[in-house]
Amino acid sequence: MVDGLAKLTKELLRGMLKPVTVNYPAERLPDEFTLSLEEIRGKHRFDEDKCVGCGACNVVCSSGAITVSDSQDQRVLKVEVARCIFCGRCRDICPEKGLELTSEFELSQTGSRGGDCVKVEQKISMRRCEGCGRPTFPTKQIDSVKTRVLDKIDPSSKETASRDLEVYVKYCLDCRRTRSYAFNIHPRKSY
Amino acid sequence: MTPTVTSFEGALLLLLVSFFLGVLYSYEVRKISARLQYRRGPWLLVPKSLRKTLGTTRLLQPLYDILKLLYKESIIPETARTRLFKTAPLVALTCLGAAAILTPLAGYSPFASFELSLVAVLYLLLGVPLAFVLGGAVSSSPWGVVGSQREAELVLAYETPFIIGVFTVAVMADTLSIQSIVAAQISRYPYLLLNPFSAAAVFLAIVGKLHLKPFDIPEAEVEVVAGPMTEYSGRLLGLIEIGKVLLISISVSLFIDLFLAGGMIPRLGYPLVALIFILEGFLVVSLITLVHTLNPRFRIDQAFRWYLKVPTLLSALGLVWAYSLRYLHTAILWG
Amino acid sequence: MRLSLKKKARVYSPWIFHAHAGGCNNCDIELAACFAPRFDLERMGVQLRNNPRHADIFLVTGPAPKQIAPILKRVYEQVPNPKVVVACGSCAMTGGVYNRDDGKPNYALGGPVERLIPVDVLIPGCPPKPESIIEGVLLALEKLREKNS
Amino acid sequence: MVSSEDMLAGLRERLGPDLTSESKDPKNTFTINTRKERVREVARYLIGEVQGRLIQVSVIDRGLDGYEVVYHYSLDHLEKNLHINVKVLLPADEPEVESVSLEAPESSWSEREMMEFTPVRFINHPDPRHLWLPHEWPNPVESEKYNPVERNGVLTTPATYSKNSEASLIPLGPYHPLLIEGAYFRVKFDGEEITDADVKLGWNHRGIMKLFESRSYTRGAFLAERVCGICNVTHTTAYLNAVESLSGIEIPDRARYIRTLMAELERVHSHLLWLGVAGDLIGFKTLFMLSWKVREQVLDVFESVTGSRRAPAMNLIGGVRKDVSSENIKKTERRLGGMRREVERLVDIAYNHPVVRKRLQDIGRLNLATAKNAGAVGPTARASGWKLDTRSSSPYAAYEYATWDVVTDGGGDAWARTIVRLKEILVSIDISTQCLEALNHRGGPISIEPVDPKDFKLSEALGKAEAPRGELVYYIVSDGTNIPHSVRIRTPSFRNNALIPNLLKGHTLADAPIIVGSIDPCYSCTDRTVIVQDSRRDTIWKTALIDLASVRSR
Repeated sequence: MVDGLAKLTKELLRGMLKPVTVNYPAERLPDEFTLSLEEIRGKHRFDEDKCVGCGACNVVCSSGAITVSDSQDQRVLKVEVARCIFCGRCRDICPEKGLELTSEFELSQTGSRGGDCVKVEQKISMRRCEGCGRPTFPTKQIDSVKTRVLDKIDPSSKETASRDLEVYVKYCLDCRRTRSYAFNIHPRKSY
Repeated sequence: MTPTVTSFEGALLLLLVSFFLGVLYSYEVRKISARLQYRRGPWLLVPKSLRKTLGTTRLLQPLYDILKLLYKESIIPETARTRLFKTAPLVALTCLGAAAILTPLAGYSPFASFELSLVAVLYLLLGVPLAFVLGGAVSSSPWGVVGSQREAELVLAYETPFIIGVFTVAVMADTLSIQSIVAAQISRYPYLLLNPFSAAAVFLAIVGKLHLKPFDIPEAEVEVVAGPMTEYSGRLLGLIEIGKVLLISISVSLFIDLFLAGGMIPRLGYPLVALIFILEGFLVVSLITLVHTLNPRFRIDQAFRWYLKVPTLLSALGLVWAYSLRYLHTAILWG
Repeated sequence: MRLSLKKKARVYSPWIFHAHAGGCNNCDIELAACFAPRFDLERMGVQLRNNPRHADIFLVTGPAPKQIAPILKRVYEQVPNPKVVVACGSCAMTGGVYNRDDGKPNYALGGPVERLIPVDVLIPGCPPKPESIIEGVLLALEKLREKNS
Repeated sequence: MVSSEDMLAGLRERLGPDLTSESKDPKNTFTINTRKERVREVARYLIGEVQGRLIQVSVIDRGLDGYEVVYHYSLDHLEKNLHINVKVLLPADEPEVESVSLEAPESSWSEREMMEFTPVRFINHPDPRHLWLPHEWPNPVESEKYNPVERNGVLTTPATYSKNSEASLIPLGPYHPLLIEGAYFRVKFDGEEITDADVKLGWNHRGIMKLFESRSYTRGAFLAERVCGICNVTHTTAYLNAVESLSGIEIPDRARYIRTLMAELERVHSHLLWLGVAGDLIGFKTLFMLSWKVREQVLDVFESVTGSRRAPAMNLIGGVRKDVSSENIKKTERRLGGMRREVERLVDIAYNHPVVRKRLQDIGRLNLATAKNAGAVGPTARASGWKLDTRSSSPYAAYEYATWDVVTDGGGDAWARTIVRLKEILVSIDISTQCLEALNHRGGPISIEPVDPKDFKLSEALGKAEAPRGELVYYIVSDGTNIPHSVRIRTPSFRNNALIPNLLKGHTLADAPIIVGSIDPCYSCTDRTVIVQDSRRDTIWKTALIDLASVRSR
């Protein structure tokens, strides 16, 4: 009966000697506590030149925190940190590695509405459709898709493909549908 | 040797010093119980980079809690009987204030030299839990009612060993005034050495009186939200917190007066005696904190049975031991 | 700047009441971890009180389902002034992962916390790490200092 | 013991012509269709004679041809992974079926849940009240009317449920320090002793299964993780077990070991968390501080391996998202060794402390008969001497390769439940060290390509996992599209919470916290049910919701 208390007293006196508390605001967590700090998933950061504005992160975001809004000639990718659950899917899925999660996780702030929490934005210029003038795709996305498609095609028909792509990209979907017979992109000319 | 200033300022000074000692004691309880649990507890010295916003030290953390509560708005439930609800803390405070004036602090006490001061202090200390019972019963929350039932049971449990232990000291010193008890001890030996049984019984009763861990059943925050204090908030809660601080300082200085000769080593000058009194106070409080950190909470029936078993037996043994001392070897007692 | 004694006492001893409004209790255990030995909040005089009557900081976690929304409002009423509301976690701020993708309201949720009670401090994260909760509490202290009721 | 073949033969000769169709899937799960009149007979046979367990009753909305009630029987004490789904198709206009809660009392809460959220009615069910939805559902809850901000508004009558109660009725209400989350026990007293307790849940109801029906399989994994904050790796494992058996893929060995490592570390963290909270419930703040100090090291391992302390988000369809690097393994092994010594010291303290033993012994006793009858799962069942563990009876991930044994204790009271959990911490640390060794010298891929939902092998699947609190069941029905047709979740606390009212009887208010705490309830697990909405007619069925306008798009 008494040895239970004796063991506990020994443990408490050991606790007296070396408290485990980290004086958080003054000193950070020492390294031997967290083995690798850069693994931590914190606030998002768009890489200006790498991100092509394809919106893959919006598709894959598991809590719908990333929204894509196309205005006249600009696509705005907005990450609502208030809704994000920091799962890191957007970082893994991004084809161009344009979005990464910094290890800055202290994001608390004063504010009365969830909406006015910090937002991370990325603006990409869009290419206008020559037929109807509505925005089609971000210019950078078009270039990156073109390079990807071209190095997959065997070199013999590479230049015909790139010519087709040039025509293909000029119009938006509706104009392309209405004009599809006009510039006849299909190689089968038999009928 | 001690300045006998029997005036109103003396009493006020004694009250303020006793309150200030109580703040230090409750800071010590929180700090030591935190340090024992591998954590740092309220800062003794705030790190440099935070001094601007969080102040330099947290030694007076209980004082800040009380001040904050005094400035806060107080919500009183409609269904509670407001007049009784408001006066309960005041009753507790007046009892504690009177008791604080009557217990000598390091030998200095303007009023404690009259004959029945020990009985007066005991009565006044008994008034405090009864005031809390009244406060809890009157506040319309079921937790208040259950809390005050438990408080009443606990008072019965720890009062018997407390009273027997204290009167054993009166028997040994053959007087009922605290001042002469202290004087009797100075001339011979402190009663802690002569009669350790009743000292242990009174110590365990004090742990119950202060509602510290093995016996914080009335305010068990998990079972009965805050017991009698559930409905109190703001200023009224501030008064109760002041009461708690005073209670811990009075109990500790009473224990020192009765069993450690009031910290009065015969040949020392006045300032040194006060220092020794405070050190003995911190020693007793650290012992109480060790008991507080080591144990989980008893159930009310377990606490009742335990109090009737161990402390009551100890105090009875102490009483028998005191009488044997008094009649067989009177030399030790009065020399 | 010199703080008046009233404001100093208010900032030096903030008592937190934790109101669980739905949610997956990840934020609640991270808040409890703030009082565990490593991130001990009692250093700053903070105490976790279980009674809204004794609280200064009203910390809410979770997206406030419909059934607990009226109870959350009534408990908010019990906290005496001056009080500060902290919305901890993405659920409390915007409903987080429990929002429907098509923008329609989730049938079970009574809306994020700001729809029910006025919020002062926001702590994003799912769950926010104890460090960001402590930073949120420090921000709440500044808000307490400005409140003059 | 009855083998699976002659159990099936027994079923066939009992049902005879009523056994309309029978099929078996590679994961050893049989599916049987019968008529609704034979349901109680099947229950009597499978539970009475074969000692099986009815783990979940779920209702699937088959649209035009009515509602399909599925009774999931688990017979994994006969063979590994042996389950039987008994299906009954009810016509859409009068979906009534006999309630089986007389033969299998454990299914009473499942039936109540399905009765509350789907138009199906279970006839002569002992207690058909609302358990999840507020009592005044479907008219709008009082929250819309009451605006708190103006200070002296008239306090409308609170939405409590004990209007006509005598003085001796104490609400352990939605906000009570005894529970971290919202739950509501109406406890009737005479003097200090509890005579009756009634439970009302739903304070944490987020309609998770309805959300599952509007999320693709990959995104569903992150919603499954947030059903319960303490056991989120187990929820994703169970969800992915179901999805992977739907698509018929087998995850590579390295991924199996990493998933087991994650699950076992989470069990250690959950049990240490429970030890701290239980210490706090009996007033032992020091035990809370000590056990949460040790728990911080488990969270450090989580942070270094997966990048986030609490919501690791490691598992995804087809395997694991991040690999455990070799130097990480060495550090984790060293840390686990240190943690093992600290946990042993902690177990020593908790075990020999006289007052802890006095406060926990013969409190909330649950004998083996009532445990089996009420269908208790996890440490609560194992503490009453029932050798019931999903990791051994229907193993998943890498539990067949690891060598460990199920911890049981005959006591049945809160003290036995404490001992079972303390021993399980040590067993879990052993399993994680075995996993780390295996990971050390076994390379290989960590995930494979998920299969396109169009060519899923099965149309429905049962995924099981052992959460720290007990057996967790996911039942997913897929209709070929990228979004699951319906997902049913049966969490362990859903079963253990049903025990609380009769465990509380006869004890004092001081024991109520530790009795409720010793079951280790997790109310976020319990409140996650679904709303099935009658898609044929646009008028909303009387028990379903009025403000639910979104028709679930097929």
